[in-house]
Amino acid sequence: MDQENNLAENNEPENSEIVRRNLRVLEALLFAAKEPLHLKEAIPFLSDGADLEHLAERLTEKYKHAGVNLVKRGDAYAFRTAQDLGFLLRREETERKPLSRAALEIMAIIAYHQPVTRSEIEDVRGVATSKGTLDVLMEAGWVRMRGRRRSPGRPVTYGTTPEFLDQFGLEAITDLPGLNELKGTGLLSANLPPDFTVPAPNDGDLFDNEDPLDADDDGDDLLTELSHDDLDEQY
Amino acid sequence: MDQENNLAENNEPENSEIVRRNLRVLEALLFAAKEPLHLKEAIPFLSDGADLEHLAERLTEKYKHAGVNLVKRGDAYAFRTAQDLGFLLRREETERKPLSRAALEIMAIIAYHQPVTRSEIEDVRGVATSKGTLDVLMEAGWVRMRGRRRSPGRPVTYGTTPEFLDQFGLEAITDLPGLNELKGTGLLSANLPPDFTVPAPNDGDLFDNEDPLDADDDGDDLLTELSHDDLDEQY
Amino acid sequence: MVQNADQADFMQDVLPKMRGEGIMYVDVKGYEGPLDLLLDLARKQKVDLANISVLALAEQYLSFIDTIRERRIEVAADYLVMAAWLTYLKSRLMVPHEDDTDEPTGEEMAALLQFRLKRLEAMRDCAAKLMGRPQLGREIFSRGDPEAVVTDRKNVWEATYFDLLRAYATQRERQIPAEYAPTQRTVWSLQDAEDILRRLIGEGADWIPLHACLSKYIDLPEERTTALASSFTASLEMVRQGTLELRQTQAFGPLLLRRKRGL
Repeated sequence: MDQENNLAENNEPENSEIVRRNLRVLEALLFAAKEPLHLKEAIPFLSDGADLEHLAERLTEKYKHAGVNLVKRGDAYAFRTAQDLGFLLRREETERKPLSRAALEIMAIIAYHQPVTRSEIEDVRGVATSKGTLDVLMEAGWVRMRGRRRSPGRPVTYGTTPEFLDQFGLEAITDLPGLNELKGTGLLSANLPPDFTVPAPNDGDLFDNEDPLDADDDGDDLLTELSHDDLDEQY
Repeated sequence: MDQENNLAENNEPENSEIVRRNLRVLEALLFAAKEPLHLKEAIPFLSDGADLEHLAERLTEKYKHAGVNLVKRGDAYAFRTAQDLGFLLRREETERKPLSRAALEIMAIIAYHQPVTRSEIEDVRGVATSKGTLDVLMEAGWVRMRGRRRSPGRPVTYGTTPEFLDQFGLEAITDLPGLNELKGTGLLSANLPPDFTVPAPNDGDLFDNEDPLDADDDGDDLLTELSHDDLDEQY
Repeated sequence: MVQNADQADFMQDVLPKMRGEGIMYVDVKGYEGPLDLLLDLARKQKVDLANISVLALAEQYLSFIDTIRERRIEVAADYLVMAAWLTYLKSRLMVPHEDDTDEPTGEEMAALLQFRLKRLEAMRDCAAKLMGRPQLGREIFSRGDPEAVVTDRKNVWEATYFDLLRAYATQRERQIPAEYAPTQRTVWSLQDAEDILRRLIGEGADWIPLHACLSKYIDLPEERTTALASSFTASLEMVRQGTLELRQTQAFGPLLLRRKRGL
């Protein structure tokens, strides 16, 4: 507290009728305000020459240990639920939803072909992959970004997580059925071209051509600002 | 405070960590909300077997002299700016159109005579009540259809809402201004001579002679297709 | 007619509002029906409603209605009903009460009117008292910036192992380049068939089964259908031309052909 405040206090004892009334008025204004209140907005309601900063300090102190605190937002003040009670204002609702066909397909490709890049997924599927669908799979906890392929554009490589194994009751990723088993169950037809293969999935360590992700790498394309033509020229 | 509360206090000292936390939680919930909060809504966030009424009393006491007070509105509680600061904070209503004289009268009749039918309102005012005026009051959220009277034509009964209490700062409908004097004069009875039992307004449960409204009941007169002559003949 | 000074003032207040061409209704602006008008008249008596002269009030009301009717202003039905009732009340008040009727006495009727006036006035006072209270949003305020409860929606995704494998298999199969080579088929033209048939039956006069004579010309089984169809059609044409005879001894039996005799 600076000298001026001390002076003001000396003139106006801490708990004088006037100071107490100012405190109540400021309290009411802060409570009713639709957005954080600039102290000067309170001036017309307070006694002449009221020490705004001091009043705000006293209120802050008063609510310090309460369920609501007086907090400073920029130059303005507002009452807000105490931080440790923030959970009171959050409710969680879980909704069970079947995975979309696109998401299932992408997840299946990631499972078999991992580590796999987005453009490789697109090669297998023949259609573009929306980032949203990958996000859903990552949100579900079944797919993760493994690293970045050491190739032009350094694309992110995707793979499955231990939760994926859990979800589908697999002991290891290698338990995914191979070509012959898929044929055996009738999921793949018998008449496949001779060069048709099903890869052996691997959800373990990084491959030689993969770099680890930096901690702050959010998986965005590194070269989104360049057109494909630029890429072709560059490499 | 009743014995139970005293017991609860004995088990749980007034300022135990648990009680203090309960107070903060209730304070935060009440403070965050705009609408009055039913204490039972706080139960999931309080310690098991917390004494809701006692907590509300303690909070009421705590804010008694502050710029915001904890007030009771029917079955619910809410923080509101202190009434004595009203003249200072007074804002002319800009959003709400002022009520017409007819609407004001009808609102008062409903408040003091509830449950009341449209024809009883008309009897008091000596003039027909337009549906539009009732609609205005219902739209404002102050008046509601309660049910249907078990009498010829099964007329809709009207009453006030919890928002009515909040709007006019009443703890309960029995706090209506001038109510006790009115009871003494018998002016709350529908007919002369006043009955020996003095009716009192009631905004709560249905009366014995009231049926609940069906979910799809829009309050239309059930016999509108019959002329009044028909009605006279019928009854 | 009794017309005190107050009422004269009152007429001055009200009537100008009602002047106008032709007929208009007196659901007079500012009056909420006959009871409201009566209450206003009663207030002009400047006494407590309990001590009001109901007789005087009835006369004031009736004279008011008469006045406006003289001015060819049509009065709304509500007001006329009240006028009729008040006329009756007046007569009951002035004629001595007979004990043996079930009709209400004039005093009872007057008391009822007083009651209704008092009740209406009371309700108006109540409305005023209510509106005079500190109101939410005017003098009392709720939390201006309520902190909304945020609902975190969490999706639990469902998928089965079978869904997963089927999704993989289906799309892998979808991407197998389908090798489509249209099969080149030998088609016998009708002319070819006719030439062949002519050679077959030659000069012989015996019946020859059609399929038997074709088989030596047909190497590939795929060609059998087209050969049969073309040669059958050709044979019919030759029959029409009168160069060939056809015979089938039973349904689905072998088709026999021979050169037409006498040619």
